[in-house]
Amino acid sequence: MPDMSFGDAIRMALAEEMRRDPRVVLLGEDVAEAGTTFKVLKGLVDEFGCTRVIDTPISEPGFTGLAVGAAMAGMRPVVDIMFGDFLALIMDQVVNQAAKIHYMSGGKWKVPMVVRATMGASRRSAAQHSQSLHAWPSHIPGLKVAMPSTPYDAKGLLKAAIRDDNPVIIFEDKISYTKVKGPVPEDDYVVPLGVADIKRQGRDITLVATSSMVQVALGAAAMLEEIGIDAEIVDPRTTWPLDEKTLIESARKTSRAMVIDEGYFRYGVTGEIASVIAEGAFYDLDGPVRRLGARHVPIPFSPVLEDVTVPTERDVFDLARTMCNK
Amino acid sequence: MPDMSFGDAIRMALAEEMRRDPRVVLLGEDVAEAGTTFKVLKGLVDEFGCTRVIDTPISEPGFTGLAVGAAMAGMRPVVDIMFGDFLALIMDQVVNQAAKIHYMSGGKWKVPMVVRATMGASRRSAAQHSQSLHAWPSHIPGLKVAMPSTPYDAKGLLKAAIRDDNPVIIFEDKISYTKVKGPVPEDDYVVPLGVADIKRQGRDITLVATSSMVQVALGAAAMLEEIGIDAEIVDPRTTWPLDEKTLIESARKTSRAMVIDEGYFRYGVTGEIASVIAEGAFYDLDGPVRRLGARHVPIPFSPVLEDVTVPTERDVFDLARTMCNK
Amino acid sequence: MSADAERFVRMYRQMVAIRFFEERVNDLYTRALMPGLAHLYIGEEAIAVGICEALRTDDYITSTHRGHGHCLAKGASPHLMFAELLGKEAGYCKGKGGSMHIADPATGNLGANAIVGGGAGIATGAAFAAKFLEQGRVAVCFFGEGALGQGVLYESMNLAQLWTLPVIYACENNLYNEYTHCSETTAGDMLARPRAFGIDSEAVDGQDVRAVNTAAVRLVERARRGEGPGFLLLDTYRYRGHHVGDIAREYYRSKQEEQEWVTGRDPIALHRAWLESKGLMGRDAFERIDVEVAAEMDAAVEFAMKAPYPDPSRVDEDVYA
Amino acid sequence: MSADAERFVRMYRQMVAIRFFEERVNDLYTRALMPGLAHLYIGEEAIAVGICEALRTDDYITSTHRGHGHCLAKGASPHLMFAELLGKEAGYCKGKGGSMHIADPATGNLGANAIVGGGAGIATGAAFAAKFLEQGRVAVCFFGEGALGQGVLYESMNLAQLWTLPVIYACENNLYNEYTHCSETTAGDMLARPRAFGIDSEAVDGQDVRAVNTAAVRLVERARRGEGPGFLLLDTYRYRGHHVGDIAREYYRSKQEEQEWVTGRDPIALHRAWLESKGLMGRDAFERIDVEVAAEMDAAVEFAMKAPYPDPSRVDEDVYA
Ligand SMILES: Cc1ncc(C[n+]2csc(CCOP(=O)(O)OP(=O)(O)O)c2C)c(N)n1
Ligand SMILES: Cc1ncc(C[n+]2csc(CCOP(=O)(O)OP(=O)(O)O)c2C)c(N)n1
Ligand SMILES: [Mg+2]
Ligand SMILES: [Mg+2]
Repeated sequence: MPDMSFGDAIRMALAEEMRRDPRVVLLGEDVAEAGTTFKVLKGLVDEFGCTRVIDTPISEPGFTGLAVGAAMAGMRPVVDIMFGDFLALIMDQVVNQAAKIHYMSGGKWKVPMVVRATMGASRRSAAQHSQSLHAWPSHIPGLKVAMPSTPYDAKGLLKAAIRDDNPVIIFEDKISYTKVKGPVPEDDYVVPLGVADIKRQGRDITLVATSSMVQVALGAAAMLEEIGIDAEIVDPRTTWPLDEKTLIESARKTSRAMVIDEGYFRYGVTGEIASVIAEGAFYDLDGPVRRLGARHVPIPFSPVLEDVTVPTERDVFDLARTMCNK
Repeated sequence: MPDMSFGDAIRMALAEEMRRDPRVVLLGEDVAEAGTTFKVLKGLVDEFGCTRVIDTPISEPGFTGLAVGAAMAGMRPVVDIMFGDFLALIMDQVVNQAAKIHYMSGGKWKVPMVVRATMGASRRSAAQHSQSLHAWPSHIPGLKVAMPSTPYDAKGLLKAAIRDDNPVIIFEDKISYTKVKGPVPEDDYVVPLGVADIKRQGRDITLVATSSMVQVALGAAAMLEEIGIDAEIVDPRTTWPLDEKTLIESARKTSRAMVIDEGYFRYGVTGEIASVIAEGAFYDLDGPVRRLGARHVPIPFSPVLEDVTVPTERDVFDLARTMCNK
Repeated sequence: MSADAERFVRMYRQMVAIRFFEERVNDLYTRALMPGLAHLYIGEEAIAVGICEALRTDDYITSTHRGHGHCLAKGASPHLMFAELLGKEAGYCKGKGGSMHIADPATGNLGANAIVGGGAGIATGAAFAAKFLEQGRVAVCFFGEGALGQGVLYESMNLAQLWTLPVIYACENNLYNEYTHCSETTAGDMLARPRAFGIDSEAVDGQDVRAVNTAAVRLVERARRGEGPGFLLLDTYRYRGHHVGDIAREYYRSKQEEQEWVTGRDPIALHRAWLESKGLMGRDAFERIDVEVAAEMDAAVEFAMKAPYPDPSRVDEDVYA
Repeated sequence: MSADAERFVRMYRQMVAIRFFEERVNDLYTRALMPGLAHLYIGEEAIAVGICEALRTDDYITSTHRGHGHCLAKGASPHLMFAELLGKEAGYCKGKGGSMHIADPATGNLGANAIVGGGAGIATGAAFAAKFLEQGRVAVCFFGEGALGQGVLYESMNLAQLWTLPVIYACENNLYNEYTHCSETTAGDMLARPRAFGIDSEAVDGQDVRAVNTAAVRLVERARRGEGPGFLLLDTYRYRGHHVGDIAREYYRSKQEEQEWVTGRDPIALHRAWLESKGLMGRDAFERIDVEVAAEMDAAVEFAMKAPYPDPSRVDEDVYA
C-alpha cells in the first residue's frame, strides 16, 4: 500500500464514489479541466465527462442552492467551495435550507449532498482566503461536519459523507493536500461519521486535535516525548456527530486535556469539545481543560504575522509542558 | 422613571442617536412607515424622514454591503435584519468585509456600523424564523456582539454600539420587545460594551444567562429561593468583548456555574463561556460548569414541540437543584 | 364535456377551493385557534391554479410563505394541510413545518419556504436533476415580486439558462413586499431582468386563469422538450393583509385600490362570468361546487381540530435521515 | 501642450507604470521573494488608467484581487505598494493586507477585495454616503466579468438605480473566470443585465485608453450631476496567467489567442502609435518615460526589499478601531 497525498486520497474517494453511483456529480468553480485551483480534482473530468464534473459560474449561493434541490430530487451532488471563507456566502442555502428540509418536512424530503470546503492558514493568502470556519456548521442541527487529518481518513470520511443521506460539510486543509502523505488502501472502505481516532497512544496528557492540528500535535508529541511526557492524540474526525465517549475516556485516563483547533479561538469548536470533556471527566482531571486556536485577529498577510496566528508545535509543547508541571 | 418596554427602549436609543448625530441612518425592510414588522421603529420616519429611515428591497446582502461602504465613507448606518435567521444571508458582508477591513487596511479604514438582528424562538414561527445565531459573529475577530436582556441595557448597549467605531451586531429578542418592561432613564447614558452585569446577587450558584435567558434565569432563581438555593445571575451583556473577570469571580464565589443561552446548544456560546469559567475558576468549582441551550433540532412549528426546544425556568431549576444536591 | 371544458371547470373549482381554504385559515387564526403566522393567498388563486393545471403530478414546485394556494393547486389534501397548520401529528410535516413549510413528495411539492427567494436554488436544482435523470419533469418556482430583491434568483436564472434546465420562474407580482410598494424596491423593468439572461419571459394577467394557463402550458411544454427555462411575470393582488394580523393597511395602500381589484379583477368572478358566457356552467353548477368545496373544507378543519398533537418526544426525530 | 494632450501623455505614462510595476511583481514572485499570490494586470492597463483619469482624488474606488493597476492609477505610491506586497511594516496596510487588500484613504481607494464581487456593496455604499453627505464624490466599482456570477452585484445595482447613487460599475471582461471561459458562465447578454435595472450602460473597447476615458468621463459627470449610476462593459485580456503561478494555460486558452491580443490589441502600443501619429510624443519622449518609470519602480522595489518586517507583536493591533 503506497503512500498517497491527502489531495490524491480525496480524488480517489470521489472517483470511486462516482463509479459506484451515477447520481454523484461535482459542481464548483474550475473543477473540470482545471481540476480546481488546488488541482485536487485533476483528471476526473476525463473519466466522468463534463456532465458530471461541472464548471459553474462564480455563484456560490446559486450552485449550492441548486445542489440542495438536485439532492432532494434524486442526485448526490458534491459542491466544491474553493476557499472555506466563501462559506459565508452559502450559509443561507446550507443552514436555512439544506440543514432544515428533512426536519421541516417531517422527514419526507432528504438532502443527501456534500459540501467540500477548504480551510487553513499559513499560505500567505490573507484574511479572506485563510479562514477555518467549521465552528459555524458544527453549531447547526441537521448538518454533519467532517474534518479529516490524514489521507486515510480523507478518503474514508468523504466516501461516508457522499453515502450519507444528510448534508455533510467536509473541511479539507489546503496545506495538507500536498504536504500530508500516508497509506491509503485501494479498498472500498468508509470511515463512519462520528467515530474518533486515537492517532497516538499516550499516558500523560490528552491532546484533542482537529484536521491540520493533528500534524501539529504529532510534532509536539515527539518533542514532549523527549522531556518524558507521553501524549495521547485524539482526533474526533467529525465535530458532529461527536464521539464524546472516546474523548472523555482518554481525558479520564490521562487526567489532562488540551484541545487544539485551527479555527478562531473564541466561540470556536474548542469551547464545545473542552466543555464536553470537562463535563464528562471533571472529577478525574488534574486541572482545567486548556485550549489553543487561532489568535483573535483576521489572518494577516505578512509571513511574520501569520506565523504567530495559528497554533504551532511549539505552542502545544509549551502549554502541555506547563500542564504537566515539567 | 416610568417602566418602558424593551422595544420602546430600542426606539428611544435610535431616536436619541439620530438626533445627536446626523450621520446615523436606518436601513432595512419595512423600517419606515411600517416601523418594521415588529413595529419597533414606528414613528421614527416621521421625525427623521425617509432619507434617514430607509425602506430597502428584500436584499439583505446588498443593503448590508451598502452599509459597509457607507460606514467607511463617513456614515453611521444601522441595518435592520428582520429575523436573525437572515444573518445567514449577510455573513459574507459582515464577516469577510466589515469585520476585516480595519485590520486588512492596517487600521486605515473604519467600519462603524451596527447590525440589529432579532433572535428567539417561542413564537411558532418555525425553523427559518426562530433562530438565535449569535454564536456565529461572536466567533469572528473584528466584530463586537451585544445581547441586551433588559430595556435599560437595550438602550445603553445600542447607543454604545452606534458610537463604536467597529461593526457591532446587536441581538434583540422578539418576545422581549413587548413582554419585557423595565425602567429606562431619559438620560443620554451608554452601557459600555464588554461589561457584565449581575442581575441578581446570590451565594450558592452562578447562572450565566444571555438575552432572553436572563428572564428565564430570574424566574428559576425565584423558584430556587423557595427551596433555599440563592442563585447569582450574571448577564455578560456582550459576548464580545467578554467580561471574563466578572464571570470568573462570580463562579469562584459560588463554586457552581451554569451557562444558559437560547442559541443551539452544540458549539454555541455556552461552550466558550463555560470554558472561560472552567479555566479561570477550576480550583474553586465543586463540579463541572453545566450548560443549557436550545435542543439540537431545527426549531419546530408545533407548540408542543417548540415548547420543549428552548430552555425553560423549570429546566434551569432542575439542573441547578441537581448541581446544588438539593 | 370536452377536455378543454373539463379543464376550465376544474380550474374554477380549484380556485374556489383555495379561497374557501384560506377563509377558514383566516377564521381559525382570528379565533386564536391557529398558532404562528398565516399569509393568505386570497385574490391570487388564478396563478397557482393556472400554472399547476399545466403540470403533471410528478412535476416539481417550490412555494413561499404565501404557499397554501400552490400546495392545494398541486394536489395536496386540505385535511393534512389543516392538520399541519394546527401543528398536529397528522399534518404533512408531522406539525414540524407549519404554514410556511408544507411539503409533499407525492405531489412534487418541494416545500414552501419562509426565506424570500429560498425556492430559487431548490427549484433550479430539481430541474437539474430532472434533466440529468432524463425524467421529463419540469420544476416551477413560485415567488413574490419581493424575491426580485434576492441575488440568488439571478444566480439561479443564469445557471438555468446556461444549462438549459426545465424550470419556470413564476413571479407573482402583487405589488407589495410586505408593506412597501414594489416601485420603491424594484428599479427598471421587471421583465427585462430574466430576459437579460436570455430566458423566454412573458407578462401575463395573473387574474385571468385561462391566460395564465395558456402561458404556462407554452413554457412548460417548451421546458419539457428540453428547450430551457421560462419566466412568467404575473400581475395580481392580495386582497387581505400581508399576514392575517395586518389589518390597518391604509398607511401603505388605499382602500380604493383594494376595492378596485376585489370588485373589478377577481379571478374567480372573472372566470365564472366567462364560464357562464360560454354556457359551460350554470348557476346550479356553481352552487354545487360551492357547497361541495365548503363541505370538504369544513370536514378538513374538523379532522385537523380533532387530530392529536405529536408527543413531545417526537421533537428529536427527523433531524437526520 | 494643451490640457488634452497632457492628459493623453499622462495616461500613457500611467499605463507604462502599471506594466513595469507588474513586471517587477512577476520577477519578485518567480524569484520566490514575494509571498502569497499575485494576479497581474498586464494587458488591462487602459481600463484602470482611462477610468481613474476621469476621477478626482477624493472619488472612491473599490478594486479586486487583480488590483495593482487600479491602485496605481488612482495615485498610490509604488514604494508603499511594493512594501505591502512583501509584507513589510512600511506597506499601505502595515503588511496585514498584502496584494489582495491594498487600501488607501488618501487616494479614495476603499480597498482591493479578494471576494469576487466583494466591492459591489462597498462602492455602492460609498456612493450612498457621498450623496447623503453632499460631497459631489463618485465611486467606481471595478470587477471582472466573473463577478457577474455574484447575486450581490444585482442587488447593489438595483439599490444604486433606485436611489440614484453616483456609482459606476466597471466590468473588466477579460474573457476568463480563472480558467473557465466566460461563455460557459454567463448566459444571455452581459450588457442587458445592468440595463434591466435601468442603469445607463455602455460597451467600450477596453484596450483603447481614450475610448475608455471618454466613456468614463460621460458616466462620471452624469453621476456627479446626480443623475445616477452607470455601467461600463470593457473588453480586455489578461496577457499572463490568472496568477503568476498559472503557466501552462493551453488547456483553457490557446497561445494563438494570447498572441493575437498581445500583438494586435496592446493598449500601450495602440496608444503610443496614436500619440506618435498625432505628433504628441516622439521616440525620445517615450524612451524618457520608460527610463524614468523603470527607475522609479526599481527604487520602489529596493525600498520595499530593505524595509523591515513588522514586529510580530503588531499582529494584535488594528483588530478593533
Ligand atoms: C430573506 C428574507 N427576507 C425577509 C423576509 C421577511 N418577509 C417575509 S414575506 C416578505 C415580503 C415578500 O414579498 P413578496 O416576495 O412580494 O411576496 P408576497 O408576500 O407579496 O406574496 C418579507 C420581506 C423573509 N422571509 N426572507
Ligand atoms: C466569492 C469568490 N468565489 C471564488 C473566488 C476565487 N476566485 C478568485 S479570482 C476568480 C476569478 C475571477 O474572475 P474575474 O472576476 O473575471 O476576474 P479576473 O481574474 O478575470 O480579473 C475566482 C473564481 C473568490 N475569490 N471569491
Ligand atoms: Mg408581493
Ligand atoms: Mg475575468
